[in-house]
Parts: sequence; C-alpha cells; structure tokens
Amino acid sequence: MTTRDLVLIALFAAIIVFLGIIPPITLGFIPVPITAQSMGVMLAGCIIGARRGALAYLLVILMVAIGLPVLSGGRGGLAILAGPTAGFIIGWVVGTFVTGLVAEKLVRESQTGVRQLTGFFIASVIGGIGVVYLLGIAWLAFVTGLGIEKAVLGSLAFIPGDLLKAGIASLAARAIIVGYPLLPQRA
Amino acid sequence: MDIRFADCSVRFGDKTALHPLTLTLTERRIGIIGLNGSGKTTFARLINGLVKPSGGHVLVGGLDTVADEKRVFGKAGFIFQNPQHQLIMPIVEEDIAFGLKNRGLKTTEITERTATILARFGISHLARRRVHELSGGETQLVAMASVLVTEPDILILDEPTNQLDLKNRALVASTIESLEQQVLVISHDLSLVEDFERVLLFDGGRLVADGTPGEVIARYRELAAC
Amino acid sequence: MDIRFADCSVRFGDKTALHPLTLTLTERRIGIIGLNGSGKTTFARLINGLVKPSGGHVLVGGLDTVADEKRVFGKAGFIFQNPQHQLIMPIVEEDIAFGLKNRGLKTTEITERTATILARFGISHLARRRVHELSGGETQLVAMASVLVTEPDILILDEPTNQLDLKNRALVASTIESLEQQVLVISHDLSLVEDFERVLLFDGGRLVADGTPGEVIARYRELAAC
Amino acid sequence: MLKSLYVEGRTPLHAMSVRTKLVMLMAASIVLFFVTSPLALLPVFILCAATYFTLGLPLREAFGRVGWVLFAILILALATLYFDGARQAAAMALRIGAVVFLASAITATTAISAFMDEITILLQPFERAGILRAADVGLALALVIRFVPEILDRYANIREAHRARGLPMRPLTLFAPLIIQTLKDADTIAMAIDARGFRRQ
Ligand SMILES: Nc1ncnc2c1ncn2[C@@H]1O[C@H](COP(=O)(O)OP(=O)(O)OP(=O)(O)O)[C@@H](O)[C@H]1O
Ligand SMILES: Nc1ncnc2c1ncn2[C@@H]1O[C@H](COP(=O)(O)OP(=O)(O)OP(=O)(O)O)[C@@H](O)[C@H]1O
Ligand SMILES: O=C(O)CCCC[C@@H]1SC[C@@H]2NC(=O)N[C@@H]21
Ligand SMILES: [Mg+2]
Ligand SMILES: [Mg+2]
Repeated sequence: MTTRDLVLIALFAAIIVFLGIIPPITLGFIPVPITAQSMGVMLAGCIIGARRGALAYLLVILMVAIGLPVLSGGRGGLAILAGPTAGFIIGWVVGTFVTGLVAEKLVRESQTGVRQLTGFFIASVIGGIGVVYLLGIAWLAFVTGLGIEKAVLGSLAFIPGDLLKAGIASLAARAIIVGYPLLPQRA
Repeated sequence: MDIRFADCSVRFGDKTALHPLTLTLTERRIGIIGLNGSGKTTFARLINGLVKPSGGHVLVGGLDTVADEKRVFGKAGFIFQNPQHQLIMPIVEEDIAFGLKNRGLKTTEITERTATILARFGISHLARRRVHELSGGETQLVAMASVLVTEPDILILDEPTNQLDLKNRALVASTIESLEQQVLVISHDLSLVEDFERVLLFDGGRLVADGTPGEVIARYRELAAC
Repeated sequence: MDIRFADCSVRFGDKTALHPLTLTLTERRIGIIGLNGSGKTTFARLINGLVKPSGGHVLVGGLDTVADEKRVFGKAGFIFQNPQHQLIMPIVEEDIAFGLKNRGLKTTEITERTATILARFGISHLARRRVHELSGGETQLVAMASVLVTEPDILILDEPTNQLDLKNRALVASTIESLEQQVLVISHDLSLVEDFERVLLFDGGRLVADGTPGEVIARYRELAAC
Repeated sequence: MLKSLYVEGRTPLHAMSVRTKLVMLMAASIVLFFVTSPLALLPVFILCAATYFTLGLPLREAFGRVGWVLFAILILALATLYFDGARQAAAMALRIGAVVFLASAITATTAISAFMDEITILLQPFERAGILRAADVGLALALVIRFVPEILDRYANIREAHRARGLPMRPLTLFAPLIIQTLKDADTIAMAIDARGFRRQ
C-alpha cells in the first residue's frame, strides 16, 4: 500500500466520522437508527474504490472498538459491535467493497454523465442497500431474536432514505469523477 | 455605496476580535492592512454579513446586514483569503454559471454572461478546466469572475495576491483597477493599496489608523518593527 | 553539501515541468525565483527525492535521490508551500517528537530534543497546542522546528512568508539567517533572497538566470513586465 | 467529539497506563450495555461526568467538546421516550452519556502518540501473521483524529461560500466540494509523510 492510499483511507474515514455528527433518527419499531453514515458506504465505494473504501470503514470500526464515540449520536465502544446494529456495521465494510467493485466495473471516465450516474446509482443500490441490508437484517433477526419477518418489515422504513442517499452519493461521485478522478487509479 | 459601522463589535467566545467601532466608508478604493490576527478579515466579513456583529449594527447602502441579510449578500461580493475554498462546482464554467442559474436566468443568457465575464478576465481558455487543477493565479481570477458575474455593488478581496508572482500580481492589480465597483482590499502586499483613496490599519482588533496610504502604511511599518 | 543535477529533467504526463538541466549547488544560501508554474517547486522537490527525475540524475552529497532514496530523505528537509498539511500529528509536541520516534530514539532523548528545538524557535508555549488551531506564522515556525529536529544537512523552504505580516516575515527571515544548515528558499517575496549568495531564476521549466541576487532579480523583473 | 484531545494535568487518569484506560473503556461499554435500570446507571453516570469535569478543562470548553454529542443524545432520548417510555429513555441517555464522558475523559488525558503506541502493540499478532503493518494502523488513526476538525472547518467554509455567493445549500453542493478539497490534500499529506521519513522500514 502506498502512503497516498493510506492517507486517502484515513481522510475518508474522517469524512465518515464527520457524517456521524448529523444526529440519527430513532424509529420505535426497530432498534436501528436512520443515519447519514450509511451514505458513506456509497460515497467511499464510488469515490475511492473497493479496497480503500472498505479499509476506511474498517478503520472506523477500530475506532468504535477502542471506545471512541464516532458513530452517529456519539456512540462507540465494543458493546455496539455486539448490539442489534452490528450486522449493519459489518455490512458497511462488505457493502463498500461491493459498491466499489460494481462501480469500478460499470463506470469509466470517458462515459457520458448519464451513464456514469446510472453506474454509480446501480453500484450504490447493490452494495450500499442490498449487501448492507442482507447482513444487517440477518444479524438483527437471528441474533436479537426479533424474527426475520419483523426485521425485514421494519427495515423497509430505511428504503426511502437510503434511495435518497444513493441519489446524492451518485451525484457527488459523478461530480468528483469530473473534478478529481480517483476511482480509475485503483489501489 | 455607503458602508456604515455603528458601534459595531465582534466577539468569538470570550475573545474580542473587533472592539466597538463607528465608521462610514464611501470611497471607491479602500485598503485594509495590519498584523496577522489583528481583525482585518473579521472586519471585512461584517460588510457582507458573513460575520454578524456581537454589538451594534452594520448598514450597507442603508440595509442592515442582520435584518436584511439576504439582500446584503447580493450587494457585496467576497473573495476569500483562500479562494479555492470558494469554488463549488468541479468545472470552471459550471462554477461561474452556478451563481446565475440560481437567480432563475434563462440558459441562453447564462451561457452568454458566463462567456462574457471569462473573456473580460482573459480566461476564456480555462472554461472547461477542472477547478482543482488551476494554478494560484488562475484560481484567483476564476473566483473574481464567479463573484462579479452576479454584479454586486461592492467587491471585497481578502489577500488577493497570495502566492502570486509579479506578473499575476500586476494582472490582479490592473483587474481591480478596471472595476467600476466599490472595492475593499485586505493585503500584506502594501504596493497593492498604495494608490488607494483610503487605508485602514487594524491592530489587536482596534482601528488604529485611518487616512491616506502614505501615512497609514508608515504607521504600519512602525508597528511591525516593534 | 554538494547538490548536483546531471542532465536532469521532469515530465508529468505529456507536460515537461523541467527541461534537462546540469548544475552544481554548493553555496550556503540559495534563492529560487520565477513566475507561477515555472518549475520552482518541482526543481526543489527533486533535491530531497519527493519528485523523481524522468531523465538524468540528482546527487545530494554524492547520494543518488533514486538509488539511495531513504538516506536522501534524511539529508534534506523540506517545508511545504502550505505547511499546515505537513503537520500530521494532532498536537505540536507530538508532531515534533514523531519524526524522532521513527528514528528509534529513546523517550527521554526525544523529550529533551523536542523541548530544545521548541525553545530555540521561541515557541515553547505552543508545545501542547492543537496543530489545527495555529495561526499562519505559528504554523510556519512549528513546521520548521519539526523538520530541523531531525537535523538534516539541507533545508528547503517553499514560499515561507506566504500570508505572513511584516513582523512574522522578519521573524522567519531572521530564523532562516540563524540556521547553520545549507538553505534553499523559493519565494515571490524578493526581499527574502536579496542577501543570498546565489539566486536561480526559472521560466517555463528552464533555468534562465543564475548568479548574484542583484542581477537575477533585475532579470526577473524584466521577465514579469512583458 | 474527536476534538476532545489531551489536556495537561495530574489527575489519576493521567497517571494510568493507556492499556488500563482502554480496557476500562471497553469493559464499561460492554457491562453498561447489560444494565437496564436507570437507578443503577445513575451513579455510574455521575461518576463519569464528575471525572470528566474535574480534569481541569475550563467549563465552557468542557461543554463545547461534548456539546454536539449531548445534543444528539437528547434527541435520541426524546425519541425513545416517545416510543418506549421514560424508563428506557433514561437508561439509554445515562448509559451513552456515561460512556461519552468516560471516553472524553480518556481521550483528554491520553496523548495520541500513546494511543498509537498501544494500538501498535495490540496489533502485533496481526503483523506477525502478515495481515497488516501495525504502525500504519496507528498512523492512519492519528491522521483521522488530526483531520476531523479540519473537515469541520472546511464544511463551515463551504457553507459560508454558499452564503456569500447567495447560493442555496444543497447536500450535493455541500458534500462534493468538501470531499474534493479533502481528498486533494491527500497528495500533499502523503508527500509530507514520506519526506519526513515516517514509513521507513
Ligand atoms: N471563527 C472564529 N472563532 C474564533 N476565533 C476567531 C474566529 N475567526 C477569527 N478569530 C480570531 O479573531 C482574531 C482576528 O482574526 P482575523 O481573521 O480577523 O485576523 P486577520 O487580521 O484577518 O489575520 P490574517 O492576516 O492572519 O489573515 C484572531 O485572533 C483569530 O484567531
Ligand atoms: N503532480 C503534477 N502533475 C501534473 N502537473 C504538475 C504536477 N506538479 C506540477 N505540475 C505542473 O508543472 C509545472 C511546474 O509546477 P511547479 O509547481 O514546479 O511551479 P512553481 O514554479 O512552483 O509555481 P508556483 O509559483 O505557482 O508555486 C506547472 O505547470 C504545474 O501545473
Ligand atoms: O450506528 C449504528 O449503530 C449502525 C446503524 C446502522 C443503520 C442501518 S445502515 C442501513 C440502514 N439505513 C439507515 O439509515 N439505517 C440502517
Ligand atoms: Mg485574514
Ligand atoms: Mg510552487
């Protein structure tokens, strides 16, 4: 890993921490908040790519583990990594990796804006929603004993917000590939 | 346009960045000088409402920067100390057009006005360039174009010749000279303000000299020598 | 220490930032001037291996900046054009100590050398301050301390008086004067290099003048006037 | 939150080893998770808050450092109150509040370089297994802590640029330049790390 990759990973982790400053929205029927930090999954994957993006999230998880309150609402500590949202948090890492892989496949610098946007949106939905929900819901259902049905139904509440995040992230990623392309230089 | 400070002061937490000040500025070319941290940027930001007075009022062309915030923003354009922080869209011409789009102009008019301002600054060749790849001098000119395209009555420039070579300095200086607007310039580069009508000297958050460039610059040199 | 450029050139993509150059620098005080984008920073970065030659070689005290990369980093310290990016630990004293820790020194020695260098620069009161809250002048001094603590033989400063007021400029200038090291200074602030032994002028990636400050600065003024 | 950096002092927390403090923090965050009674959580909360506020920070700064987080906890608590009732809300607020104060107290009494050293040691097994370079992880961690405040400043700057130019604040036009400007620094920071020889083998 080059020093530049190391710095990009750290700076993106700092952006994820920054997203955590936006207060989370708590829902009554499911012990998982709506948080801006899940947008970081889409941003990281689409902007710095699969490997560096996933490492940025791992760095954030390390900070959570040693007790730094870097999750939304000032939460942190090992307990969270055993709590009801842990599946989503692990999902962030895998989801970023998948978002990055899909984006690296679909998006080229030479494409038109619309194609790039579509590519980023598809990548964000597959990695940032599909993969994250898969791991998040599975953990929530089986480990907290909520049951798969309730977990799936409850998670539907995240869909509108997450689609909006995918939209914003795609537009931002497109602006960045125009203004400061990083994705093509894979790590 | 009249810029009036009425017993205006600024505090950040328990630090006083600007002590109470009463002053009227009407001249077309005003220089602002002083040591690092003396309050120059704070003073200038009061004028377009980016900083709100902790006490007193600031009136720009009769409008209060607090009560009429929205209209004051349109009157006074501001070029930041680090203008690369001011460019928001990734491509030069998109950034310049952005300010206009938002005023609800038609696409043809936006294109036309963007092209005109780029030509006027002699930077038409930069239209499709990435904002983040511009050199220091280019960034300064693009920031000026992106602010002036919205036609403010007052233009405030915070250290516009930072990092620029002699040639670009001369270019920025002559561009400033050619503006019809009222212009305020903050600078450590004293040659930039030596032909101005009025120069203000700040020290420790206080206005300590106010007059012609000759006398105020001499005063500043004394102050810096201690 | 001898710095030798042997037919050295630099290209970025299809852009030539530095045309082939052969030159030996031995003087203790060397100034580098030129227009924006003329290649000053690129030239200076070659010396400590931050930029690698696309053709030819650079030898610092006999060491090749490519083949002996690791040892050259230790010989030549570099202060960046924007030194706030150079301070990478959150607290001043940690940042200074970090360079030493990497060299495997003992804790007591690290503490001692950190304290000594802070005292020498007159900034002991900044030891526990957050790097990100320093003013421009303070940042410049801390960056110098953090590089000099590792005792390089050569110090390269890229526009060290940027954004500084007259007083801080004088402070940086006198700090530079007091250094025993060989010093190279890149600057648009010509007064900083006018007492140096040798000044180099770059234009469009070429060395176009090389000699005493008087003649080279005069040449630069001509160039900038076109 | 990450702003809560070291303050000089001679409290017991300052004297404690980094490892003890980390273990304490991890233990607290796990144990408190299983405590659901507000009455049991209250004394822990008071103890943690008292520890934090007696570190020698001026009160204003002490509040400033945790202000955002306290605000977020308040919102969280109000939501919990609405959905799950007072008992749950109180337990939640006390639990997170206690950990936040403890974490802030620990970050305020531990130099970042000490943190890094400890993490480098803890990660040694991974290094031996050839999975990662422990020193890199420490460096990355320090970089995050160094640059979060910078990102906050930059965000404030971009908001100001919007206001000064009379532009509406949209997530896209706020985030995109924020990310570009932040990542653009990566080149210079990386160069500085190499120039200062921080990653020599
Ligand atoms: N947002 C802020 N919060 C707290 N303190 C501030 C803030 N902005 C400015 N200050 C402080 O107010 C004082 C005046 O700052 P200002 O930026 O106006 O100085 P300046 O004269 O423009 O300096 P320079 O020449 O270095 O740009 C300084 O001490 C500065 O640290
Ligand atoms: N990493 C890079 N990639 C591509 N081009 C570069 C890179 N670094 C520098 N350049 C280009 O090389 C030329 C010389 O740049 P350099 O930074 O050396 O100029 P300079 O003399 O230091 O200018 P200034 O006075 O503005 O700092 C410029 O045209 C610049 O755009
Ligand atoms: O902060 C945490 O403890 C983790 C929260 C996980 C929230 C998940 S991520 C996907 C989905 N979208 C949201 O906005 N929230 C959930
Ligand atoms: Mg200023
Ligand atoms: Mg340069």
